[in-house]
Amino acid sequence: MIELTGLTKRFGEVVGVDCVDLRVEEGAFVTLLGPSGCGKSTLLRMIGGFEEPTEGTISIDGRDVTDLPPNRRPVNMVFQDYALFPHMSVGRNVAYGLKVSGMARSEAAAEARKALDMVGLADRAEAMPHQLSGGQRQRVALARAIVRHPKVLLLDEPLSALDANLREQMQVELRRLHRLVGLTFIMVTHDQSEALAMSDRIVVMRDGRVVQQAAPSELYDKPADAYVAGFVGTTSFFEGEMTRTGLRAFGQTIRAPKDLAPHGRPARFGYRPEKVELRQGHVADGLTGHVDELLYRGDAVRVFVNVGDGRLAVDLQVTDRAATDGLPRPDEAVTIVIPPARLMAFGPAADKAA
Amino acid sequence: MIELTGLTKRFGEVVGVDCVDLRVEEGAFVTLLGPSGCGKSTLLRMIGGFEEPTEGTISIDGRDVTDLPPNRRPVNMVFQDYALFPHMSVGRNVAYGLKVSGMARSEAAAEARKALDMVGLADRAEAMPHQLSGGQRQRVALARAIVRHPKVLLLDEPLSALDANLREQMQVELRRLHRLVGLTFIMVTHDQSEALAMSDRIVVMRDGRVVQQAAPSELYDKPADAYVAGFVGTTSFFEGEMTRTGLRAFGQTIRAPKDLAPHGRPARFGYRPEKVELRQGHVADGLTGHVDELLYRGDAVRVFVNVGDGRLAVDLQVTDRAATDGLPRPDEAVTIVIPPARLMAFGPAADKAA
Amino acid sequence: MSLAEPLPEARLRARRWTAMRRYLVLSPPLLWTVVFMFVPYLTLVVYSVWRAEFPLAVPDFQFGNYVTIFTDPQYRNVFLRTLKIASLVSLCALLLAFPYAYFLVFRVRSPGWRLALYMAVVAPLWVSYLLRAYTWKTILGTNGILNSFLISAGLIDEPLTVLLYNQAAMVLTLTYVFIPFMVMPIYAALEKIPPSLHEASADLGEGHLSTFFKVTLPLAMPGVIAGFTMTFCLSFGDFIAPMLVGGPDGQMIAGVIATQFGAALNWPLGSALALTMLVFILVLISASDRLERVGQGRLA
Amino acid sequence: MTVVQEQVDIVPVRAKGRRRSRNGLGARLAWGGAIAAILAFLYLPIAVLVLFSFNSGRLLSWPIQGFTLDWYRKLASNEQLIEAAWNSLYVATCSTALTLIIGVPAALALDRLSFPGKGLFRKLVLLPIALPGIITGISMLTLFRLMGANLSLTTVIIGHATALLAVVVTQVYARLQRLPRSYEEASADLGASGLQTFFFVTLPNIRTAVIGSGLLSFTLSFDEIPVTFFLTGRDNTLPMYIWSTMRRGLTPEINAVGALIVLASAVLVVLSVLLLRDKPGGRA
Amino acid sequence: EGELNLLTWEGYADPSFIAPFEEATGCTVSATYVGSNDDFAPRLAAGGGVFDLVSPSSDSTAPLITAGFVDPIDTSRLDRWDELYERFRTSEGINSDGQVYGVPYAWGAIAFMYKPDAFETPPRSLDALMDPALEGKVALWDDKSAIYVAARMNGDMDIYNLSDEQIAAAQETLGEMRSNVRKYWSSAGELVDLFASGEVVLSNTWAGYQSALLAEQGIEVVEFIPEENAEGWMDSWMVVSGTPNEDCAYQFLNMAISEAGQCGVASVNGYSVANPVAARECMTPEQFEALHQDDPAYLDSLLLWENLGPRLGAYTNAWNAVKSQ
Ligand SMILES: Nc1ncnc2c1ncn2[C@@H]1O[C@H](COP(=O)(O)OP(=O)(O)OP(=O)(O)O)[C@@H](O)[C@H]1O
Ligand SMILES: Nc1ncnc2c1ncn2[C@@H]1O[C@H](COP(=O)(O)OP(=O)(O)OP(=O)(O)O)[C@@H](O)[C@H]1O
Ligand SMILES: [Mg+2]
Ligand SMILES: [Mg+2]
Repeated sequence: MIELTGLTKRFGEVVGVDCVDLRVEEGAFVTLLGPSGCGKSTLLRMIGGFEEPTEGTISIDGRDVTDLPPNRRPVNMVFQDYALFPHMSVGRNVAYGLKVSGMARSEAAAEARKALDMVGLADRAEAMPHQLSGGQRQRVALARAIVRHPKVLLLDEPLSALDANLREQMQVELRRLHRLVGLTFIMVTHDQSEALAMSDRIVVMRDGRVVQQAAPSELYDKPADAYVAGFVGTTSFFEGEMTRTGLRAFGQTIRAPKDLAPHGRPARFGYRPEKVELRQGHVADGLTGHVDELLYRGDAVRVFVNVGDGRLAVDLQVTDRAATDGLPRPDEAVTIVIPPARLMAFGPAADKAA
Repeated sequence: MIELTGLTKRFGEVVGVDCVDLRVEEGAFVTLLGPSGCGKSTLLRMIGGFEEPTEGTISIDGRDVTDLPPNRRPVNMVFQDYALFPHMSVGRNVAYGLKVSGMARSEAAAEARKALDMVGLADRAEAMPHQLSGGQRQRVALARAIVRHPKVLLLDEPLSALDANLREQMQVELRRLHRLVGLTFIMVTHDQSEALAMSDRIVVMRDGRVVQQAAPSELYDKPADAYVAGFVGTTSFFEGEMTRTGLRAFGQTIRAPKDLAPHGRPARFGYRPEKVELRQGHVADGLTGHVDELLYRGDAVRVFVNVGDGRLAVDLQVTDRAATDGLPRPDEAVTIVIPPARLMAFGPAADKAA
Repeated sequence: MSLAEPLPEARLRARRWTAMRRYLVLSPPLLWTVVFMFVPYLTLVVYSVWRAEFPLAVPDFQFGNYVTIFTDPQYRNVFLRTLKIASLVSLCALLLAFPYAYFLVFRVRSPGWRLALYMAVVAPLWVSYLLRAYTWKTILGTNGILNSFLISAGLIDEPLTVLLYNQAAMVLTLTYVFIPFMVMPIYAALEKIPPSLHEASADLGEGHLSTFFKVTLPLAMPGVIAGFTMTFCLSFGDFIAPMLVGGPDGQMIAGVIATQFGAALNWPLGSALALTMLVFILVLISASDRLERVGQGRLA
Repeated sequence: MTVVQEQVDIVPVRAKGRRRSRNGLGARLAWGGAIAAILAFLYLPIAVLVLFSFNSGRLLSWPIQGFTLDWYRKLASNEQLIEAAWNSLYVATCSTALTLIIGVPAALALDRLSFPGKGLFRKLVLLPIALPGIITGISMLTLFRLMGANLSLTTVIIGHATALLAVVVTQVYARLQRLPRSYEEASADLGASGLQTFFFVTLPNIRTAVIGSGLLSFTLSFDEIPVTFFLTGRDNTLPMYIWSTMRRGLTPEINAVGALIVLASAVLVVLSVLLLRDKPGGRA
Repeated sequence: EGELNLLTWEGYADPSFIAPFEEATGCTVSATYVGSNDDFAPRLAAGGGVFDLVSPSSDSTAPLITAGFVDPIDTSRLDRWDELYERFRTSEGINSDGQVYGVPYAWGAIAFMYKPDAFETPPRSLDALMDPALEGKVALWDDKSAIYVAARMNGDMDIYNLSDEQIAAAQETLGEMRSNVRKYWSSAGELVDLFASGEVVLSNTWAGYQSALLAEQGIEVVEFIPEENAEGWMDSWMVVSGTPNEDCAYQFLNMAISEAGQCGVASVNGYSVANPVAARECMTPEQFEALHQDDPAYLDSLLLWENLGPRLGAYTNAWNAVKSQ
C-alpha cells in the first residue's frame, strides 16, 4: 500500500504538485489523469524517487521512502520513451536490473527470459532495441521493470507513442498483465478513454491538485465538477437557472429534479450527448433549436444544434431504427429532450470546460 | 472538375501511387483515406504539382495541367505542418500569394484581411505565426490558401497536429468553410472518424490503389472488402462457412441470409460490434463464448468474448437499461446474437484486417 | 495513357524547362568542385607518377616515388612519428575534453552558464591559430615566462630547457590548438543521451559510477570517435607547430611534403607523399564514420 | 562525414533542467577545480599574449618590466604589416563572398535535388574540412602550375574558397535540413517563381546559417596558413607575415598584433552569438 | 615608374639604402625573403611573373640559368661592371655560354659564433659541436650546409665532391650531434633570437650579420673561422626572365654595385662586398679592413660554395634524412 501525505513539489515559482494526499491499495490499477502540465509526471517521478519532494512524505507498505534514492525503492518505472539502453540487446536490457543486485549471470538470463515470456517476446532476446517495433519496445520496457519484482510498477504515459490500433491492443495486454502479476500499477495518462478503459480507480488532477478520485463509471456518471465533466467523456454545457417550474435555459423551460441546483441563481448545467433524445420540430419539455452541422461517425452521428445563443450536441446512435436517411438536415428545427435524471449541475464558479 | 487518368508514381522500385483513375465533382468535399504509406500524400502532391507523375494525366476543368509547375495551377494547398512562413506576420503570410503575382500592396492587404475575416482571425493580422495557437495557425494556413480563389483546395492531414478537442472543433469549422466558399476540397487523412465526419465522398486507398469510393454511410455499412471493413469503423472478424442451415462458425450455426456467401467454401465474415446483442448464458442462434476482458469507455463498454479459438467484440451502450452494474464479468458465459442483416461476408482471399 | 505514346511537345518543353532550372542551381557548385577539387587531386595523382627533373618534373609513368616512400626508412620514421604525435594529441585532448563536456551536460544546470562555458572552449577557434601556437613558445622558452616565473618564485634555480623545442612541446601546443574540435562532438553526443536512460539505470538499481561505465560512456562513443578522428586528422597534417616549437626531432609528414614542394624541389615525390597521406586519412575517416554510424544507429 | 557536421553546428542549448544532484561539497569542489584548470589552460596563453603586449622590455620573461604602448605605436607605422593586413582583409572578404555564392547553391543542391554523382559531389565538397590544408594547398598548386597561372592573391582566394566551401555547405545544409520543405512548396503553391521563393522564403529562413558560416569562413580565411603558404605569390597575408616574422624571431610587436586580433575575435564572437541567436520569429 | 619585386635575403632590401633609391628613380621596391638558397628555384618554379630580381648564392645559380628562369645581363648597361672583383665577374656561377647572368653583390663566410660567457676556453674547432657539455645548447643552419660542416668534422675536406660513403658518414655525424642540437634555425632572425633568449650558445652563422644584430641588443658573441676552415659564399643579383620592369631592374643593379648599395649592404649586414672600388670610397679604413676587402687571400682561403650539379640530390636527401630521424 502506498501512501502520499501532503506531497508538494515546487520548481522555483512554479508549483508542480500541490499538497497531494493519496492512498493506493495493494494490487490496484490506479490512473493519474489530467491535461498536460497538471503535474502527473511530477507526482509519479516523486514516487519513483526521481524528484525530491519539497514537502510531504511517501511511504510504501508503511515504510517511509521519501529520502531513498531510486535504486533503493521497491518501485520500478516504465518510461514514456521506454528508455531502453540502445547499446544492449533486449535480453541484456531486461537482465540489467538483476545483475546489479548480484544475481549470477545465468540466473539473471533465465529470469529475464521468464519476464520476456510473460510479455510474449521470449524469442527476441537477442535483438537490439532499434530492431523492434514500438509495441515490442513497450513490452520490453515492461519486462525490464517487472523482472525485479517491485511492489509497485509506475507507468508514465506508456501507450502515448503507439498508434491507435496498437494502443487498443496494448491496453488489453496491460490489463491482462496486471491481473497476471498482481502488482500495484500506477499509470499516468492524459487520455480519458485510456483511463476509463484500464483502471480500477482514476485520480483526476488539475494544476497540481487532485480534483476527484473515483472508479471509472462513477467518474463518468457523477463528475465532481464541470472540469471533470468536460475532461472525461463529452459534455454539452449550457447556462440556466432553476425555477419552481423546472430548469430555465435559452428562454425555454424543461423538467428537472427539484434539488438539482439552488433556485433563483444562474448556474451551469450539462448532459452527456448520448443520453438525450432528438425530436423533429418543436416538442414540449425540450430545448428547441436549429440543426447547425452533422458529424457522421459510423456508429453514431453527432448533431450540433443551435439553441438560442448556445450550441448543444446530441449523439444519435445509427441503428436500423434511425438510419442515415432519417437524420435531420442542417437548419431543420429540432428539439432536444433531456431525461431529468441525466441533467448535471455545476456551481456558477465552474469554468474552463471543453 | 478534376479528373485523374491512370495516374502512377514510382520512386525507383517503390510504387507510391498505382494507376489511379478518379473524378472529383466541382464543389465536392472528397477525402483520401488510408493507412500510412498508402500513397495519399503522393496523390495529393501530384495534383498540387509537387511530384511529377510517372504516368497518367491530371486535368482540371478539362485543361491538362500534368506538367505545370505548382505556381501555375489553379490549386492551393494547406500543408500538414501549416508551412506558415515564420519570418512574416500573419497578414503578410496571407498576402504573400497575392503579392508574388503582382497585386498592389494595399489591395493585397485588403484581400488578406477579408480572407482572415472569413476564418475569424481578422484581429491577428499583425501577429507572428509563433504567437498563435495550433488551431489559429491552421486557420491562417486556410486563409492563405483560399485568398487566391483557387479552383481546388488540397488539404494534407490538416488536423493531425491538433489535440482531440481542437480537432473536433476544427472539423466543424472546415465543414462550414467548405459550405461558405463553395470550392472543391480534397483532403487527406488516415483517421477514419475524421473522414466519416467531414466528407461527401471518401476514397479509400491501399498500397497506392483506390479500394473503394463511396459516401460515408455507404462505406460504413457496405464496405467493399475486409480491408475497408477493418479500416473504417471497427469490425469483428471470424472465419466460417455457409451451409444450408445457415452460417457455421466455431462449431456453432447461426442464421444468415442465404446469398451472403457461396456455400460450402470457408470464407471470412464480420459484423460491427455496436450492431449486435449480448445475452447472458447460452442462447440459441448465437455464438456462445466466455467473456475475456472489458474495456470501459464511458458511453459504452467493449466486451471481448472468447469464442472457440477466436475473439469477438461487442459494444454495449451504457444506458439506463444496461447500467454498469448489469455488465457481464470476466469468464461469464455469454452469447452474441447477430441480426442476419448485419452480417458482412468477405471473400476467402481477404486478408490483413485490423 | 500508355507508356509508348510520345508526350506532346508542350509537355516535353515544360519538363525540359524544369530540368534546366535544376541545372542552373547545380552547375556553379558542380563546376567549381570539379575544376578546383577533383582536377587538382587528379593532377596530384599525375604528378606522383612523373619523374622529378629540374626544374620540376617530366611526364613519365612509374611508381618510383611510391617505392621510395615505402622503402626509404626516413619516410617511415617521419610517418610513425607523426602517427605517435597525432595520437598523443588526440588522447590528451580527449582526456581534457571529456570531463569538460560531461560537466557541461550533466553538472551545469543553468542553460546560460552552459552556453557560456561551451562558448568558452569554442571561442578560441576564432583567435588566430598562429598566435595561439606562438604564445606557447614565449611561455615555454628557456628565459620564457614559465621559467622566469618559476625562478622568481624560487621553485627552480636553473631554467628548465625540457619545456620547448621537443615533441612534448608540440603535443602540448597542438592539444591546445585543437581541443575545441574534441569538445564539440563529445558535447553533442552526451547531449543526445536521453536523461531517462540515466533515470532508468538508477531505477533498476545502478549507482552513479556503474551507470557511467555501462550507459553514458558507451553511448558517448560516437562523439568520442568523431572528436578523436577530427583532432587526429588536424594534428596529423600540421606543419606549423613543428617549426615553431619542435626540436631537431620534430619533423612531421606535412613538413616533409612542404620540403619536397620547396627546398627539395621534388614535386612528384611530394605528390606521392601527399596522396599517401590523403589515402591514409580517407581510410581513417571512413572507418570512424562507420564506427560512428554503428553507434548512432542505436540511439536513433 | 558526421565529424564535420557536428563540429560546426553552432551552440546547442538544452533548456530542460536536470535533477538536483545528491552529491556533496567534495564532488563539487573537485569538479570546479578540474574545470577551472581546463579553462586556465585555455585562457592563460591568451592572457599572457595580451599582458605582454604592454610590456616595456623586449624580453618575454616574468615579471613584466613596465607598461608601454610602444609596440602598438611600432605596429601602426609598420607598412608591411598594414599592407599584409589589408591583403588579408581583401582575401577574406573575396573568398567569403565566393564560398557563399558557391556554397549556398551547393547546399541547396545537396538538400533539395537528386542528381547522378551526388554522393561523390558531397564527399568532394566536404573533404577539405577534415583534410589537412597542406593537401588542398599543394593539389591546387599543381593545378595552377599546370594551367600556367601566376600565383597571386587571386589564387589564394580561390584556394581559400575551395577549402572553406565545406564550412558553408555543412552549416547551410544542416539548416536546410531543419527547414521544412513545405515552406518552399507552399511558396510555389502560392504562385511564387523559383527566384521569388528563394529570396522571399528560403533565404530569410537560412539567414542565420548563411551569416554564421560567412563569419566563420571569414575568420578562418583571415587566419589561413597552409593553403596560403603554397598559393601566394609575393603578396603576404597577415598570418603569412606574422609567420615569417615569428620565424625570424620573437618580437614583442607580435604580442600587440595578437592582442588586437584577440580583441577583434572577441568582437566577432559576440557579434556572431548575437546574430546567430534565432529570433523567436525566425524559428521553424 | 615601375615596381621591383625582390626575392632575396633579409637585409638586402634594407630601407636605409632602398628608400633613397625609390626616391631617386620612382621605382617602388618590395621584398620577399628566403631562408635558404634552396628557396629560390621553387619560388620561381611555382609560377613565374611574380618576381623581378633574385639574389641567390653562386652555387645555386646554375639551375636557374638552365631552367631559363633568369635572363642574361647586358653588362654594357652597368656603369661600374668592370670595378667588380675579377674572380667574381668570371666565376662559373654567373657565366654560361659566354653570357653573364648575375651581378655579384656581396660575399662572406659561413663562420661559427659562440657566446663567450658560456665557454672557459674559446672553441677553435668544429669538435666543440660534439662537446657533451653543450647538450641542447647548439644550433645549426637548416640547410645542406650542415652536410659540409659534418664532412669537415669527419676530415673530408673536399666537401663539394663527397662520395656516397662520405655523405653517409656526414649524415651519421649529424645524427650523433643531434642530442646537442636544440634547434635547426631557418632564418637569420631565428638564430638571433635563439642566442638572445639564451636557448643556444654555439652555432654556424652568416658571418657579420647575426653577430651585428645581437650586438645591437647588447648581447656579446664572438665569430670564428674553425680550424676545419669555413665555407664561403657570394650572392649576385639576377634578372628574372620576362620581367616587365627591366628598366627599374637595371637601375637597381647599377645602384647595387655603386657606393649606395655596396656600403648599404655592408653596414646593414656586415658582409663583404663585390666592388672594392666603391667600397673604398664609402667605408672607413677599419671597416674596409675588417671586411677583408683588401685581402684577396682571405677570399681564396674560404671553401667558396660550388654548384653540386647532379650530386645536389644526394646532399639534400641526406640532410632531409637527418631531420627526419
Ligand atoms: N524540472 C522542472 N523545472 C521547472 N518546472 C517543471 C519541471 N518539471 C516540471 N515542471 C513544471 O511542473 C508542472 C507539472 O509538470 P509535469 O511534467 O508533471 O506535467 P504532466 O502532467 O506530466 O504534463 P504532460 O502531460 O505534458 O507530461 C508544469 O507546469 C511544468 O512546467
Ligand atoms: N520521395 C520519395 N522517395 C521514395 N519513396 C517515397 C517518396 N515519397 C513517398 N514515397 C513512398 O511512397 C509511398 C507512399 O507515400 P505517401 O507519403 O504518399 O504515403 P501517405 O499515404 O501519405 O502516408 P502517411 O500517412 O504516412 O503520410 C510510401 O511507401 C513511401 O515510402
Ligand atoms: Mg508528463
Ligand atoms: Mg502523407
